[in-house]
Amino acid sequence: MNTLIAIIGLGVLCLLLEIFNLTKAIVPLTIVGLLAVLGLTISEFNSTESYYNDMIVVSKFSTAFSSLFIVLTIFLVSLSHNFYEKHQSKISDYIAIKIFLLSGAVAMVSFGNLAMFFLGIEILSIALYVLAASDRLNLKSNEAGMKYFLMGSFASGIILFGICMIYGAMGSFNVSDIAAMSQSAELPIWFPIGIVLLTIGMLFKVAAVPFHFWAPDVYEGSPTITTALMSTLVKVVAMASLYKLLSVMNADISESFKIVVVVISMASMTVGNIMALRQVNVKRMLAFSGVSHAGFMLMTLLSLSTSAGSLLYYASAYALSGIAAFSVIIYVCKNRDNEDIVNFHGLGKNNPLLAAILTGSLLSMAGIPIFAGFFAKLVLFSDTIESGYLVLVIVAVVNSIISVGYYFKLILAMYTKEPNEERKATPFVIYAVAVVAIVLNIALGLFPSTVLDLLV
Amino acid sequence: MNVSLILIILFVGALVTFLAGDKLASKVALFFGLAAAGCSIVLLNHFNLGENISFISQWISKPNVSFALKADGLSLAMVLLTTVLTAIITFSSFGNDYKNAKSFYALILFMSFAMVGTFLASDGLLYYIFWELSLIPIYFIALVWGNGDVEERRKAVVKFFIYTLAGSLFMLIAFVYLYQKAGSFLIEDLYKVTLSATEQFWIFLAFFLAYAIKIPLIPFHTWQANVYQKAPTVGTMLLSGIMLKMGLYSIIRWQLPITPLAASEYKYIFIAIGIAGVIYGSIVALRQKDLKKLLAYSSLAHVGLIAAGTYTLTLDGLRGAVLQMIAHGFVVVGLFYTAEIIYRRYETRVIAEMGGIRSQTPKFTSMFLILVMASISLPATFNFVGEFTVLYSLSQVNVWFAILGGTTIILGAYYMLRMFQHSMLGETNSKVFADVSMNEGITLVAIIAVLLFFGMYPKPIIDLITPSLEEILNQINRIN
Amino acid sequence: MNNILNQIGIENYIFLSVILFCIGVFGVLYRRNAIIVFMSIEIMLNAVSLLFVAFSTYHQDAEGQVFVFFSMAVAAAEVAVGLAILVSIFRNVGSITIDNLKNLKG
Amino acid sequence: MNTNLSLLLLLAPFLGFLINIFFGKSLGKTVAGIIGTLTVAVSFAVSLYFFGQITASKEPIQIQLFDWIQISNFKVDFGFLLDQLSILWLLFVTGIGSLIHLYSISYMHDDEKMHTFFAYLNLFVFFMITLVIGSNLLVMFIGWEGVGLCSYLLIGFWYKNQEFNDAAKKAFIMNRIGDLGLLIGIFILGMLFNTLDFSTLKIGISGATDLNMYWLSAAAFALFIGACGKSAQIPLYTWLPDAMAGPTPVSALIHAATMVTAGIFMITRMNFLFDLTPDVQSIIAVVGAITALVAATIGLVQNDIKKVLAYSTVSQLGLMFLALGLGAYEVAVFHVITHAFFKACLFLGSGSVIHALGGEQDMRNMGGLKKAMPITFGTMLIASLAISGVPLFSGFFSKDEILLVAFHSNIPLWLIGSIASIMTAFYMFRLMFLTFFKEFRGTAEQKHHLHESPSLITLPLIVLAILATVGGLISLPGNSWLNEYLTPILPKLATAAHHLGTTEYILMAIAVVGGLIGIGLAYAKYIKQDSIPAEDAAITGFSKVLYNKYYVDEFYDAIIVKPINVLSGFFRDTIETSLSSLVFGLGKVTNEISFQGKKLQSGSIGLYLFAFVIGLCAIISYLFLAQ
Repeated sequence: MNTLIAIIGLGVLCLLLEIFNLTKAIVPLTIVGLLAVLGLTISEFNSTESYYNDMIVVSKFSTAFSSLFIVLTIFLVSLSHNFYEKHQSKISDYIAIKIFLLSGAVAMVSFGNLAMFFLGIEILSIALYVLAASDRLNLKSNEAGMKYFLMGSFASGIILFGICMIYGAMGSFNVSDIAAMSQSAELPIWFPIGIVLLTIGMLFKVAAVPFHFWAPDVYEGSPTITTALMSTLVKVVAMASLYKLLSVMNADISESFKIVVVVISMASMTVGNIMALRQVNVKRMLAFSGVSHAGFMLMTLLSLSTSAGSLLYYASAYALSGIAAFSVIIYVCKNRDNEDIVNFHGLGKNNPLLAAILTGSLLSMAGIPIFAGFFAKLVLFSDTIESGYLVLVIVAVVNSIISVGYYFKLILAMYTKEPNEERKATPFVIYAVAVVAIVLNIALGLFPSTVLDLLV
Repeated sequence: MNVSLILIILFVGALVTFLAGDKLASKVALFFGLAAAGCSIVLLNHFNLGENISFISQWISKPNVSFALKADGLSLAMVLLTTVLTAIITFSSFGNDYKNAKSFYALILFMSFAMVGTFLASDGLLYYIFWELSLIPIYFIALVWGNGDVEERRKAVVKFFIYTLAGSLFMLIAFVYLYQKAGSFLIEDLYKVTLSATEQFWIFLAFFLAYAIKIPLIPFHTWQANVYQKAPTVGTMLLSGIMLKMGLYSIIRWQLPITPLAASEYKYIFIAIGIAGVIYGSIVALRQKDLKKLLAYSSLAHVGLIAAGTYTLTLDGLRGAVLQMIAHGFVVVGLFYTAEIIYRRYETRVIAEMGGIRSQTPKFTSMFLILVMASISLPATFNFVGEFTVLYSLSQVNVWFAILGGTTIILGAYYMLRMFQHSMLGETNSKVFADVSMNEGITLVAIIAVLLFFGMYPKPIIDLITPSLEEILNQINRIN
Repeated sequence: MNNILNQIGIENYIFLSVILFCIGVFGVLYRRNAIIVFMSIEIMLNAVSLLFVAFSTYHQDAEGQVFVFFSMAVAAAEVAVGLAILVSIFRNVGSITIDNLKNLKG
Repeated sequence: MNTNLSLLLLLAPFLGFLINIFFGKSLGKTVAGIIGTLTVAVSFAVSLYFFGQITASKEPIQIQLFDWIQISNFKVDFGFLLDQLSILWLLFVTGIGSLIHLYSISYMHDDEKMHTFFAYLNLFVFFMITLVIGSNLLVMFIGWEGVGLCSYLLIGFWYKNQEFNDAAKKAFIMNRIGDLGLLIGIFILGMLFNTLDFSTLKIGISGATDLNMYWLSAAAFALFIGACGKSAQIPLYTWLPDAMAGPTPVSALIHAATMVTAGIFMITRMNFLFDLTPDVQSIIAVVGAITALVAATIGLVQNDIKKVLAYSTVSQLGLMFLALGLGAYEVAVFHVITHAFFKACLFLGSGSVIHALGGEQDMRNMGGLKKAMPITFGTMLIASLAISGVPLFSGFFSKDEILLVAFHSNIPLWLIGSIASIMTAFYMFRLMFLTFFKEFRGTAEQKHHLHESPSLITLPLIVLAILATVGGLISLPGNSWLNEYLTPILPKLATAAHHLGTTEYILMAIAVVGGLIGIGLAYAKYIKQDSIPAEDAAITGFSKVLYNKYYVDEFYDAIIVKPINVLSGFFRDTIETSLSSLVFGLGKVTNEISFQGKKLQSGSIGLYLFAFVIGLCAIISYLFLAQ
């Protein structure tokens, strides 16, 4: 709870700072503030309480994920300083919106009541619509915003309908009550329908096939920093809250529903990877790779009771490598009208460090050992085989082979192609973010237990 | 004092080399390579004195993975091979200067680190991790420092990477499946797992895919020749000298003991595959125009024979296979180095463009000839010891296997001598061929010395590996 | 009130709102004018609101009606943002048919 | 004591090899030659010592040095076995070896790589000694392959000529085919008796009660294939004539006197095995006889002086195999020795001729050398008489014994043998007449240089000629020293009564007459009508077939070499590419799918929402309507 309040306070502070035109100070202050919040959150880790008659329920799960979100936000905020150089005047808005988005995210994982969940997801989405379209004069950005807005609100409608059905069935928004009642003998058909609609709405947010079509377009159109935000923070948030929804309302998922999940996850992996193969725009490519990763993360829904740790681990691994990758992309594609692979030619010569970092993050996404991505996949496979879906695992493996294809396309471009022109020196921030992110990733790879055992 | 020391030395070596800068890199790398080799010899000594030099500590609680390095004779033999060859290979590269040398040599050491890890790891997942790690450095070595047209190279190398990764990922599934059964990745526990025949069959197959691609056995060898040709010679040496031994070693260490039923059930098929590789590789080698490609196919033939030896599931087969692995490791490195030496002078790998070198450089020619003779396993060379033992074991399974596998004696002589004749003999070449330099001489002599010494006195190695092989054999023969 | 509901039966409310919802969905699917699409989305949301109210009466529980206020507020905010985006698009393109938005594809 | 001596015996030539290979150039040609010769002479001396020892105490000397190869149920150790047989072989290997070294000092003096030559020769002697004194099949195999290597090196000694290199390669590969057979034999023996040690094998085989005859014969046959390779028997004989590409001393040492007899040595070593497998023995006998005949016929028409000798060697080896096949090992050994003497002498003589004519080898361009080089002529004449089986010369006794044995066991074989020996007499004297009689047919320039070779060359000739004359004494009919000497090796000799009856005398007479007929024919053809062999083009009819060696090389080329190369090309160009394109194909397919998929991502919101709704309906209906 305190986390949520502190974050919102921070957001307001950002807006105030502009009034006292201290725009210079905004980014540093925010970062400091976020660090403080992070500390606060971690300090609360073991205290499980609920506030405002169960509107908010702080649990290990929520705190763990909230801390992850905060960390990601810190990275993104620090990147935005460099990214918004041109529009220093509006920087406070950008930052503030991000902070509010974070608050929404936190709400989504620590809700104790569907109303809170709904508010959270709406805060997140609306903030995201704004950020997606934030590059006003750029048609691409507008289009991205529009598409995301239309489909997003459509999905919100579905979610709302789902909530409504659940309410109809249970007569309450309080998840614990719902959980309690869901055990009872004969439930009205509306309840499962509600669950399904809710799930579908969230599947849209995590961009799982066939609800993924928005992702590539929006990722490509939005300003790179927003894309980074979507592909790391938002995806993780959506996945976490979907997991929480299903687990906390212990809607004991029927076998047929599991089949649906299996199919969707297979479809997401396969479609995502295959579509990514022929992309020339890196952001688009990462969008599709994000789709496939969503497919991977969906595997956790098959072993709801046990796989919270795995999900957290996978999410952090994926998000961290994403941050590292996107910081490099931001550097490379600065002052470029597109993000095509061409821009990455010869990065290995021009800027070995960043090239190495990008390589590392891609390897992590591909699931090569010692990077966290490998263990993330490993534990997922382990859980899934344990719950008896060997076929799904085999499909997943085949997919990770395909994925190597396009990840390495980028690596090859960096190391074997000739650079098209020299680049100027990079700002310190990007180096810092990229290095820290990849180091964290490798650290996770070396000591997986630290995260894996967090939620047991 | 335990085996993790070698890993530490190599890893630190890689870092230091990278930091040392392009000027010093090669020397630093050589230093650490030698240090690792020395360290492994010392450890070998400790081991022979009966000390326990293994190392184990819990790493990940869930899934239950531990950082376990078990050093028995077999592992130590392979580690020794790796470290010594790494030193030799590093030294051999002194002649030519690479751009961005620091990364290059760092990668070499890192690869050696990963391979040593593979040979030592006694925890399934750790083993798998090292196995995968070894793939990355060679990928970059071949990609960045390779030769030939960039597009061609890219195709070859990416194919190699994806292909091998594909294979090993199925091995990963097998391991995870076993983990579900055993509750741990430790090899002892994996040995204990009792599996139904069908389970064994599929696990066996998953392993086989990984190893068949790595070794490579036909028909999974298509990546080999191109990569060997495109990679820089150092990379080729690492690949052919050490890396493909990882696959063969793994057959002995992991595949056979874990799935003994399947192994004994289908051994004839896999022996046949190996021997088919012998014949196929030899025949393809006959008409190769490119020296490195010819050597690649010859090594395809040899490893085919070794694999056949391992699948006989007899002590002779395993022992011969290990001996032949070591011997082949040295000889193939030597041969690729000769190719490199010629390339340094004539800038060609096409055999037809060589010839008439002998009269210009008798020393080099003699050393080349010795290597050729070793590779066609003339008695009194190390390769003969291995090849004889393997063929003997095959003959015990079925004489026809020995006869078919023995064709390598004839065909091998055919293509190697033809290659030697057209590359070295004939009318004196118009282009001058500077005689071998100091470094080159030392490298070749070192390799030849090893081959000849162990050819006449293989006892030390035999005594080293035999006990561990017998242990493994007991595992294979256990009834479950 | 109560007995009215009993007379009509909750199912009918559900059917009604489902129909309304579907109308909205079809509107979103088939209309190309952004404004109308917005309105269709609003219809969807309102259909849900209706159902909320019905259920809250059915359960004799105010929460549902409270939730409706939430959803209305949220909808309003959403539409505000949506219109803002639409305006900037109109500035750049000069039309509000969503068929123009096909630059991002492939 | 014995250990050190045996090591000296073995390592002396190896030392010579090392010295010559490393310092030969700086030492200078003569020194290199002397070192080479001395080291072999040392071995000869040591062999003499051992000879004395063995004749005194009939005990074979066993020496174990160290464990070599470990097989699961037995180990192969590196050791020597010095018994009557091996010492006998040592004597003439090192003896003739040192003579030929001596000869080479002068013969090779104009070659700038003389030191290498001597290094190789020493290496050969080293390996040959290993082959002979190895205490088990594998140590013997070291020497076996080692001499193959040396023969490869020496045939291709003039490596600038690729044809010579081809010949060398051919020799090596054909030997390798045999070696595979030998290896298989070794495997089977190892499987049957868990040992490769000669003495233990002997006990194992002769002691065993229930022997698996099938495997035993298989082993024997495999070993025989090995022998075929080394000793140039059908079908693996074609390398030997080509091997004449090497310098003449090499032909004399390796391809006449020593290496090619390794096969006979091995079979004699394993006599206890072959005695148990009569079917294999008969195969050996037949193969030997046929080889003898075929080679002799080819020899009839060859014009290259060394080729004639080469084919004569093949045919003589055939006779030896005939004897082996008939179980008369001692006779084979006897003929090996005598043959070593006179054939070495012949080769060296021809070498001296070639030397004198500055490299000319075609007999059509020789003639009338009798006066110019009397010593060469005399020695060669003696050797020819010996090989033609003229009485009182060594060849007479040995060959006669072979025919005798043949007659006793199988008349047709005897007939073939006799015909072969008649032909031998013919082509040998054809050689003599064409080379030494009538007037010189070469260029004036050659005629001007004609001279007797220096003493270093003639001395070995004389020694060998003497040996070729008196060599027969070691095994006179009736009381044979050789047979007694070999009794420990060949136990059944003790019982074999060696009586001389009328039949024997008749047979001798027939043989002698046959020989004389051969000589007479040659005389009539080349002295009386002094016909000169026609130019290659002019040769017609059956003699053309003979002149082209029955086209056997072409035959092998057509049915083995070409197909393999074609296959190789096919694999390389078709299989390889298709395999790799298969792998690439998978990638291509996925790429293509991706390319098609991009079209689906059309960018229209309507479509996206439509997909959304479809998915929604699909899931709902699957979950709720389906049930």
